[in-house]
Amino acid sequence: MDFTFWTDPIKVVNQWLMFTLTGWGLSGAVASVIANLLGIVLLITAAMVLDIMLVWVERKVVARFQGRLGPNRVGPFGLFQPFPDIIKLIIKEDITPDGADKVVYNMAPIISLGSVIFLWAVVPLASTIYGVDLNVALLYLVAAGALGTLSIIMAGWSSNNKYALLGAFRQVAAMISFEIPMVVALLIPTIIAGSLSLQDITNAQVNGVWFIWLSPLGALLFLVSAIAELGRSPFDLNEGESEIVSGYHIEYTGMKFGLFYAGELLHAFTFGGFLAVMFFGGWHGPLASQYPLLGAFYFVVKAMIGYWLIMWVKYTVPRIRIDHMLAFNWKFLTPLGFALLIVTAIAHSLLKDLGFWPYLLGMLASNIILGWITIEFLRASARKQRMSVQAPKPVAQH
Amino acid sequence: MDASQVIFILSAALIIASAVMVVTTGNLIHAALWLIASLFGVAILYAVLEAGFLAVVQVVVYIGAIAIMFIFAVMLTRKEMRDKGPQVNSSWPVAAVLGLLTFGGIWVIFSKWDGLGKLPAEIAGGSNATLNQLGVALTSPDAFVLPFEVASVLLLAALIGSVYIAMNKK
Amino acid sequence: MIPLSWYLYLSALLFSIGLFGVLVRRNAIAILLGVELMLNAVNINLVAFWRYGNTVSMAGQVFAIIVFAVAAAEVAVGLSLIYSVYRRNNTVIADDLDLMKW
Amino acid sequence: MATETIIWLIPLPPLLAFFLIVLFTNRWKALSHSIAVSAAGLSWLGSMIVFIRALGTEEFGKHIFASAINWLPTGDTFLKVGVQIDPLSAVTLFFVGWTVLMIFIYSVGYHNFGQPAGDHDHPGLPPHGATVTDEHGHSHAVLSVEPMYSRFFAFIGLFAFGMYTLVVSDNLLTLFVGWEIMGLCSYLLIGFWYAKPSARNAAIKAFMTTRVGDVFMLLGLAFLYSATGTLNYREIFYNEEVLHVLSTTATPIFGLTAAGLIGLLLFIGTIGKSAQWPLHIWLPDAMEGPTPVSAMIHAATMVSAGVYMVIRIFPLLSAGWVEGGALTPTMSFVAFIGAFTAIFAATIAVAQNDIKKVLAYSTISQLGFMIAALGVGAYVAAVFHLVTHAFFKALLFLGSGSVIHGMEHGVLHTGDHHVDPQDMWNMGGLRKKMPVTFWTFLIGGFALSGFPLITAGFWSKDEILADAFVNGHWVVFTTLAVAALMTAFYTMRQITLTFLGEPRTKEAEHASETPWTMTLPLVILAVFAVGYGWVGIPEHFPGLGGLLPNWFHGFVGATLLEEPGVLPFNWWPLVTSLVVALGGLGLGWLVYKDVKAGQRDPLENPLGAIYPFLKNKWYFDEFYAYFVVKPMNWVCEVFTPWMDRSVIDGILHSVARVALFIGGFLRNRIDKPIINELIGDRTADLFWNGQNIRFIQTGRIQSYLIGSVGVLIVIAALLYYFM
Repeated sequence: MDFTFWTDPIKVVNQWLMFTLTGWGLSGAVASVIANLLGIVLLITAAMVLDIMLVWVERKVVARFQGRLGPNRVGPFGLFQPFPDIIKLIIKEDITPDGADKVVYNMAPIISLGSVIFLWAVVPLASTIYGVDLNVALLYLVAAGALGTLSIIMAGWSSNNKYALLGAFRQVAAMISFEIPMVVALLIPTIIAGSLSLQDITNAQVNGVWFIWLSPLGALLFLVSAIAELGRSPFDLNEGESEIVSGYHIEYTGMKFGLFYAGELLHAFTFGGFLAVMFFGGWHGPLASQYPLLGAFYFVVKAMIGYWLIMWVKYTVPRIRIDHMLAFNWKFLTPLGFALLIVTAIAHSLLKDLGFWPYLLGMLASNIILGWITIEFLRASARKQRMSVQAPKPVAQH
Repeated sequence: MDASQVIFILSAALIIASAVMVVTTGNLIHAALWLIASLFGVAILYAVLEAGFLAVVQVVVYIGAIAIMFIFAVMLTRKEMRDKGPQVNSSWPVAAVLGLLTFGGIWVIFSKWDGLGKLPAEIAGGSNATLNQLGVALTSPDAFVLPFEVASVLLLAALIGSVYIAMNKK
Repeated sequence: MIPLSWYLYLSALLFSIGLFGVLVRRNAIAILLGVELMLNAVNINLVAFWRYGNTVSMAGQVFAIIVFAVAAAEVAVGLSLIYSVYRRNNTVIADDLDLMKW
Repeated sequence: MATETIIWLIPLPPLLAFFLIVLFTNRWKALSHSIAVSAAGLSWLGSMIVFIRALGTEEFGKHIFASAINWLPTGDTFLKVGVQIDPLSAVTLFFVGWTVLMIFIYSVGYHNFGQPAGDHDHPGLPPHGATVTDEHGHSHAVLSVEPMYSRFFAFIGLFAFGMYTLVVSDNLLTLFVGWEIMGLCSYLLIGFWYAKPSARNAAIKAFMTTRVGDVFMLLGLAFLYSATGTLNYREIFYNEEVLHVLSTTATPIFGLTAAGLIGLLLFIGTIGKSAQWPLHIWLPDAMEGPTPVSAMIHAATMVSAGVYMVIRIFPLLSAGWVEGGALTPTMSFVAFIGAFTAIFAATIAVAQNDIKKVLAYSTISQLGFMIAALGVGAYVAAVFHLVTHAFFKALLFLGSGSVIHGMEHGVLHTGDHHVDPQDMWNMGGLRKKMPVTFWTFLIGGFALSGFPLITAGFWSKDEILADAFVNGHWVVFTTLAVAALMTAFYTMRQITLTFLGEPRTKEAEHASETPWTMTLPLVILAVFAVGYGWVGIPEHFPGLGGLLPNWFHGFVGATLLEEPGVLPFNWWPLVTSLVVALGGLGLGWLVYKDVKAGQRDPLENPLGAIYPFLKNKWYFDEFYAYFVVKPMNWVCEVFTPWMDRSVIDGILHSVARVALFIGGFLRNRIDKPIINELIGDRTADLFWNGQNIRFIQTGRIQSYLIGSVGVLIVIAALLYYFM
């Protein structure tokens, strides 16, 4: 038996498919189009299956955080719980509000999930398993995020509900704002690897060192802005239950709501994956280069850890106020991001020719120094705030 | 007819149809959404033209920023969510004639030009080389660094100016 | 292979449609939408000429990027102008903003 | 660092200092002046490094330091911007670096840093002094610190940036940029005490007057660019082909060649900037600014920039001229302007009472020397005099500032604010009160007069005279010799009145020496005022010639394509300079040695009617007021209404009459009998027409747009059809 199948199934299947299709008398171009289409279907299917399992993961993890057991009735460890959930969503009544803008209302959830699925086109699951190696992949990531923004505003507007509109406004304002530190954070691996392509970034880490060691601050920046971009707690103002009920998907029921929900979970997982690709070596791991399937496994594990980090934050930190959130972005994250970008660019261009260790230590040191300065700065401003709060208040003279 | 031609015709149809909807539809939010569809078609054309960077930037800038701003502006400048009354002014027949004349004029001028049937040549080095060249061109003093810097100053000025104009001066 | 003329005719058509929109729409925001269409028509032309001309010199793409920047600036300033007009006059209908009449 | 990199960096520190001070530190005086002085120090350091490296380069005239980058894309080519140090700019950089640094340091003391804030001081007025109470309870009036201290340093920082840019640039366009930055700074600095009306007027006058020159200069630049396609020094002035083409192309104006016309236009810029007759009027008024400004702008750097530029374009002026041959028309013009200015300003200086005004006119006169030298082709002599003059004139100005400062101290002591601390008749005997100032001023004054053998001024002035003599330019030679005589005379008059004799007022008795920040620059500049002359002693000079090699001639001469030849020695000019220098000095001392308080100028009687003529500056201000300003006002006030009422209204009226006639004709012959019969009431018709036509002005943007697009299409169609 040929062992290659187990190390690199995609390649083998692709070769077999091409061979078969051309054997049927199709031209090479048509055959490759069909093979690519099949690949896309396969990728989306895999992502959606993963998505289903994420429902279980999410429910289980949140339960453990809250000291509960979580789903445990259907299947071992409640593993089959998502399926009843899905069935429930599908058979629920599908309500479209009276004043809703029908077409837009129905398109919004599709675009929402679509914008997440688009992201999977560039995710490098392994050295040979990926949708496409785009040379502007990081920019593509931002572009797909823009589609997500669009879906939210479409949903919020078309629902003809003031809570939905308010929630959409909040979410869009947050997403547009946090896009800036996120793009800056994305530029840091770009500078270090010298490429916008995710495959190149991964390869740079395979041949060198994981970028988390070169730019821990960049990773942190990316994590924070990704959480805000996802609209997850502590930045989940779009669905602040106490004030605007449920945000932009307040009017959605049944599977339309399900699409939003699935999109959100998959989005979080995908950002965990991007965190892994850009700072934790992607599919890099022992033997991963020889056995791409193993690389895919490493990738999923790393992405899971990233996803778990995001969940950890979500279920630990309370929601913050919208003005605080925007101030946090504009007055802290964005300046920090630009400072980090400048420092990284300078340090990289100064140190890159000095060899491995000076480069690694220099980059790390520059990050630590910047982080230290930031903390000192924060401490000073916090002290100032405390002083002004504690200062004796002027007493009214009669 | 090869694959690229099919893609071109499909996206051109999308662009034109959406553009017509942009200028005719009564609902402004729809107009903005149609604009997005039209610009998305333009992005596809960029990809066909092997300007991948521009395609992605088109999506980021137009759909991610400009269109969203349009939708915001529409929502901010409205007491009710829908417009009433005619969406076009009374001189639309004149304007239509002018639009047709413009198109016709450009058509006539183009049709006299002999470079029309030109076919694209292979790009040396592929899209990666193009991207590198673009980066170098934008930042090299021998090329376009000055326009690039001027554009950044323009954006800064626009940022400050628009904040100032839109600010609610009590 | 697509001949250059396709792009040129497409951009001419798009430009004319945008022009029509600018000339006839009553809502000031819709006028700006038309302007965006015209700018994109120009951009198609620029990129097409880049692709069919000298691909080593990046002038076409660079110009397109400058147009992006100009479009972004134009929308930002234009919309804030419209918004401030709206606050003052309570309307965004271009025909109602005719203080310069007679 | 590579020399080219250093050259690029030289102008930057002062600019940075300007922005730092303006944006961040203008509230902290000490910080501001530290930034400014260290910026000047950095530029000085860079200049010195570049200068020393230039000295160490073999055949520097051929292997200059130059570097350029692309700046503006102009179609397929680029407008380049670059820096270049050739021998000429190297020596300029040397003196600019020194004088600028000295003036920066001096300003710290001049603006009374460390003194308390004044009692009634306002921003925009000179400090009036403060009252302090010592431990015994006595209150003293002391000098107070300038209220806009930081602003001053910001301005002079920007000024220094302009000057360094001008010196290091390798083309006339960036030179012009630096030139205009300095023009702006000079405006700002002359009007520094903007609450004084006289300062405001002086600032405006300086700005407007130099503008006249600048417009012509810009025309010259445009002409040059269109003729050669470049503004780079090397490509024009070091390029035989270009020069030859320019010198043989005829222009329709005055029969000048292209080179001559361009040179003339550019030279008019210099007339404005370097305050040559007839655009000299702004410089004496510019003394309204603080004294370091007078020193910097009006002696050491800015007015030197004008001369520097005309030295730069010397190959253009002299294109078609062979050494020793007849002068080109442009050169004759230059020589005439220079020589006339030299003597004209010297005569005025003789009758001035204000210590700074004397120096101002002396500056104009000395600049005239340089211009005249260039006019007769004495290239190296002009550069030499430019450098030495910058040193000793900066020294003199700073010295006069120190005197004024000391006198202000006396004024504060007596409390009599009607005594003008700048009037030399109020001084006298200051040598004992202010020894450092006295000795340095004496050195500077002797250098200005050309005191033989020791001082730098002697060597440079002598070289100019010798050049004019040997090449047979008699008129220029005689004029300059007389001017030099007067120079020595008024210098000695100034020294005698200020420092010698007995104090003529109580204020002068109580004057005191100024702080070290002011005297240190004086001492350093005094060293140069003496020593710099020794680098340019002619080889054939009896006795001294050859002891020190004439380094200057060889070094600077290499800037030109053909090095100017070495002059043969001639006794006549030497004797002349000896006679005029010593004679002038002696005469000045004799006339003024025992002037008493309240006495009138001893020259008043012998000169008779000429004295007020000189004292009032040949009535030039009045002349301009009468013949330029007044006609302008007259045009505006009288001519315009007249024009309006008689000519334009007349035309209108006649048109109206014709129209009336036609109208009457139409009405009576056509309208009434024919149209009215057919249509009916006229006014109602007109009203109806108006009602129906006014719709075209809708006030709606889109209607106008439709109109524009329609017209555009029509025009495009016509163009397409016909072309």
